[in-house]
Amino acid sequence: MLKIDQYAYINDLKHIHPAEKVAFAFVFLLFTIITKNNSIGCLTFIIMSISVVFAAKIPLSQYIKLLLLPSLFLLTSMMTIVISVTPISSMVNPLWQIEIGSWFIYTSLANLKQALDLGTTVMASISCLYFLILTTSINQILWVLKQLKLPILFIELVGMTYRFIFVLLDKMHEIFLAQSSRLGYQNYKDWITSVAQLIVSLFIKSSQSAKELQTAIESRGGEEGLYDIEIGMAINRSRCAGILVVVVGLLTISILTR
Amino acid sequence: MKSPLVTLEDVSYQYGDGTIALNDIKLSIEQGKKIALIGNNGAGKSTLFLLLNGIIKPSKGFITYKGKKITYNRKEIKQLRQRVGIVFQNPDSQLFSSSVYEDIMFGPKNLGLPLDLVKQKVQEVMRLTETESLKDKPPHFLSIGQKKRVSIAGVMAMEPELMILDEPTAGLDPYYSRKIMELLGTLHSQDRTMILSTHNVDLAYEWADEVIVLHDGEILSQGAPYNVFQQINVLQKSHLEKPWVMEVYEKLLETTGVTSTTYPSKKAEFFEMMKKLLSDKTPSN
Amino acid sequence: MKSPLVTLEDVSYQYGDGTIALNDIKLSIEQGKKIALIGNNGAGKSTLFLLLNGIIKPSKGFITYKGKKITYNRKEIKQLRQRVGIVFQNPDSQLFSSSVYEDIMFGPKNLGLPLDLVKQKVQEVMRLTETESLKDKPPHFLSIGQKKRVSIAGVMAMEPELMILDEPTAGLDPYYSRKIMELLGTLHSQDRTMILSTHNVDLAYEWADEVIVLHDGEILSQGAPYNVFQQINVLQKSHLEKPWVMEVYEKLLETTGVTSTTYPSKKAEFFEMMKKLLSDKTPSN
Amino acid sequence: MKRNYKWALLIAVLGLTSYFWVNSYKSAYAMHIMEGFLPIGWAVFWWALTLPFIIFGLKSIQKNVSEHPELKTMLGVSGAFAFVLSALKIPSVTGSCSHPTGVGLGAVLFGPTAMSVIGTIVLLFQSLLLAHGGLTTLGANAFSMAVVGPFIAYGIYKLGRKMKLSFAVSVFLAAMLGDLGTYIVTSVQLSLAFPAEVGGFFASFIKFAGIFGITQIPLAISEGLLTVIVMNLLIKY
Repeated sequence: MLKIDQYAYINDLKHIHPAEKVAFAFVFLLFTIITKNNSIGCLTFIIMSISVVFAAKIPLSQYIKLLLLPSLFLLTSMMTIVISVTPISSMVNPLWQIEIGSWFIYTSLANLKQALDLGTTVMASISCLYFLILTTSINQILWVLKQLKLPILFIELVGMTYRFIFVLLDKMHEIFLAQSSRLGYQNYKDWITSVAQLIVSLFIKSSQSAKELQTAIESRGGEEGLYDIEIGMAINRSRCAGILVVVVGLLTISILTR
Repeated sequence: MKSPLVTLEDVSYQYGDGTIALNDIKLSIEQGKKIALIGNNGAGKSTLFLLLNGIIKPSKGFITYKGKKITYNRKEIKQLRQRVGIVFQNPDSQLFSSSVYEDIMFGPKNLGLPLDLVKQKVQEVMRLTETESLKDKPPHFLSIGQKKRVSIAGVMAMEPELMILDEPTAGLDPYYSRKIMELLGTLHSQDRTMILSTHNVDLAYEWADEVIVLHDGEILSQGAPYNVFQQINVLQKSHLEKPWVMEVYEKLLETTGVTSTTYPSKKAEFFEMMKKLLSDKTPSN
Repeated sequence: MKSPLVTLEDVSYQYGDGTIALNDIKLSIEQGKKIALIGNNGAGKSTLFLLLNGIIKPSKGFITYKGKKITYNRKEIKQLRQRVGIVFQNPDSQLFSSSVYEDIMFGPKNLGLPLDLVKQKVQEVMRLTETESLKDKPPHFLSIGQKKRVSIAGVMAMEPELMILDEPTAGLDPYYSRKIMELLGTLHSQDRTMILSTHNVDLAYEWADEVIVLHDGEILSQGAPYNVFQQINVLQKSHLEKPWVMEVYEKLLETTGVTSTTYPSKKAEFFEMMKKLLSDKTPSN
Repeated sequence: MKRNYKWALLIAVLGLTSYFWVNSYKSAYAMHIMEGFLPIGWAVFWWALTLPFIIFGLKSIQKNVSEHPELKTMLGVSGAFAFVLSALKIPSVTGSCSHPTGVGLGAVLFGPTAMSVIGTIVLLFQSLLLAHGGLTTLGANAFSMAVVGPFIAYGIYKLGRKMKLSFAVSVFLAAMLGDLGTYIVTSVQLSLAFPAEVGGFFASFIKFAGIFGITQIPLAISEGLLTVIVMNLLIKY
């Protein structure tokens, strides 16, 4: 139902220990964000993309679709940074400018560089995020959260939320079909009343689900340890060594290209 | 020969994730029939229903309604959804308004009819479905049998020519099941074709004029109930059992050594035939 | 006489809003039986199940388990919930973990057993319920039949002495229904009592040693299937039908003029009896 | 009252029309700051600002849970509900999509402290399952959407009721201003991270707020309206 969730369970790296995947993604991510170094950014993007497409075997078309997802936000923001407005009296050193009344609309070299750096950093960072979410199932992420010693209550809420996302998505789809087949959503006015009805109906069903879930949990004798997760796999030493090599490599590059 | 109400011409449907739900379906539905659609979970029943109602479009092939090919422009879609009504299986998702009255009104109101006419139609279907007393109740307070009746009323109020019911007796106890089937009996007419999906072969056998067996996105068999249920290979392939009336009747013929090609279509008829058969065999008694 | 596993002594249960769900119930459940609980929607089945499992306490009367009155202290409640397992009707609210394996493990882990033993038990029920291949999947990847099997596995893993199944075949097609009933056959034993609620009188008749009819919070009848289903007034009051095997058999006796007090308990047995009956009557053939 | 409602509907239809016209492709998510967008210093800063709210929220939930164990499942399911609402992609007539965010609804129903926890979980799943937003930027996003938005919405709702505004108006203002608050905080976060060469933070804020306002203001109005209809229906139950 949710594509990313499906890939997380069926990709070719699903049996790699989550700690390794998280470490791999975060090492690159942190280096990218902290150094804001373009060569590290490009290297990160290439390595992550290769890992996603060739190691995890996520279809290239899907990966490209995902990469385009934040483009609207990114382009809007980059444009906002690139284009500046200032009173004509100010001292700027523009690459390009037009005058409107007593205002300058201009682009400066510094702005342009800032925007391009930002673009590189963002693309590199989201490739790390995509590697993580496309190869690591929520089950494994819950395990990681547990190892990070986050409060049990938080983990339990995360786990229940995850499970019921799918139950409610199913229900939402059913309600949506029923409404459409009786000619809902045909024009603006219908649209907004139909959406409101759908939300309310879903809300009522959610509270029913919550009650049923509570009974089911109690009948199996417990409220604690709802999400104690067993990871049936061991950490691979050579891959950990590989991640260490990456750290050293990235450190070297960031010092050399400073 | 009557011209069919709906035809599917080599229709396939493939979901976004690549699953083929229906594969090259050829189907013709005649007006005024009572049709039982039988198929396992995942056979493609829901997909077929959504296609008939215009919620989804075929990936391949086309559908005609009263001889006209559907082209899926806005007006046609609206018309199709009015003419083909679906009562979904789960009444909890079918009922989404805050009161029974508003829920029944949802469809006709969306047709853009004058409010007076809408109210009149709602009144009428409430009478037919015996839901008047529930008028102001919120749907989630109703019993499951009542919910089913209200769902049927909501679709009836749009006066569809083809009415589709997805497992109308699922989750109902025998008493309410019978009530619903009686209701469907009164709602059926020469101008109103009905398709009902069910897992219950006994129900299909007794109720339907025609049975369609859907399996893995393909139509295995279509025809009169006693014909379809005689095809052992079809039953085996789709994991179905023979309706007990047929099975017992066949055993009875086998035991008594009588041959006959007519089948009883109802339980009562079967008992009649059994009586006659046995008294013929044992005239002394 | 064997001492009963559970008894309900004049138990009533009233909900917060004043609805009386159960009214002065006297019930005794013997060990090792296969019991079918039949009753309309709203007859009080769910309330009865929650009482047996200790989720709710009787408003009046008391319950005994193996002859001991339940006093609802923490330890007893925990013990009761281990000994009485409920498989709920809707598997979507029964399964809450992020993988099948963890879901099955939830119950036994709550018993406070050593982890090794828990794992061993989980392995065993996964083998029994054929859910090994689903181990790492999250519940939303499963089909409805698989979800049912996992729900059953999760309860089985706690090794309950009394296992309650709320409409285990609801929503399943005949193929999966049969699979689930076969599974229940393997899970039943002298040490494991089973109660199953159903609307399907034919299923109840074939499967159960004992049938309980619940209606409007009261027990109308309890006994061997062929006894219960002979009580016309009970069937009428609770809107039930006779299982067809019984009905046809009775008609057959009536038509042939034979009297007999033994009933066939399975379809195959019925056909045997029919054959014998008819060949006795028509020796010439 | 009847007249007011008609006016509100007219404004809403106009708002929706312009919103769909301007923005035919994903916009509600435009306010999720994506992974890698914020410099590490700011990412940490916003995390530090958000964490106390989450911890406080968890503590208050924990306290209530020990008294009412069923609250936990209720909140868990509510998280899923909020996520599903935010993922609600219903093709409208123009073929574009809208995503109600449900911040206002949640705040009015569950109160702002619980919402800061639920909201953060919803944002976590939006980045994990939908690739909207990010993990390092989760702190900043949670601050604007799970902390400021709900607190404003809740505050306005309470204030509106105290000032004897009608229920519908209070809910509308709460949901709309909650959304606007979120959008302004996000603009602040962006302009703090990327101040303009000339004019610094303030000039940058005008730019960001201006450009995102085109999509966010109509959206806030439509969300306000939707929340009113939803709350009105809910009261009927």
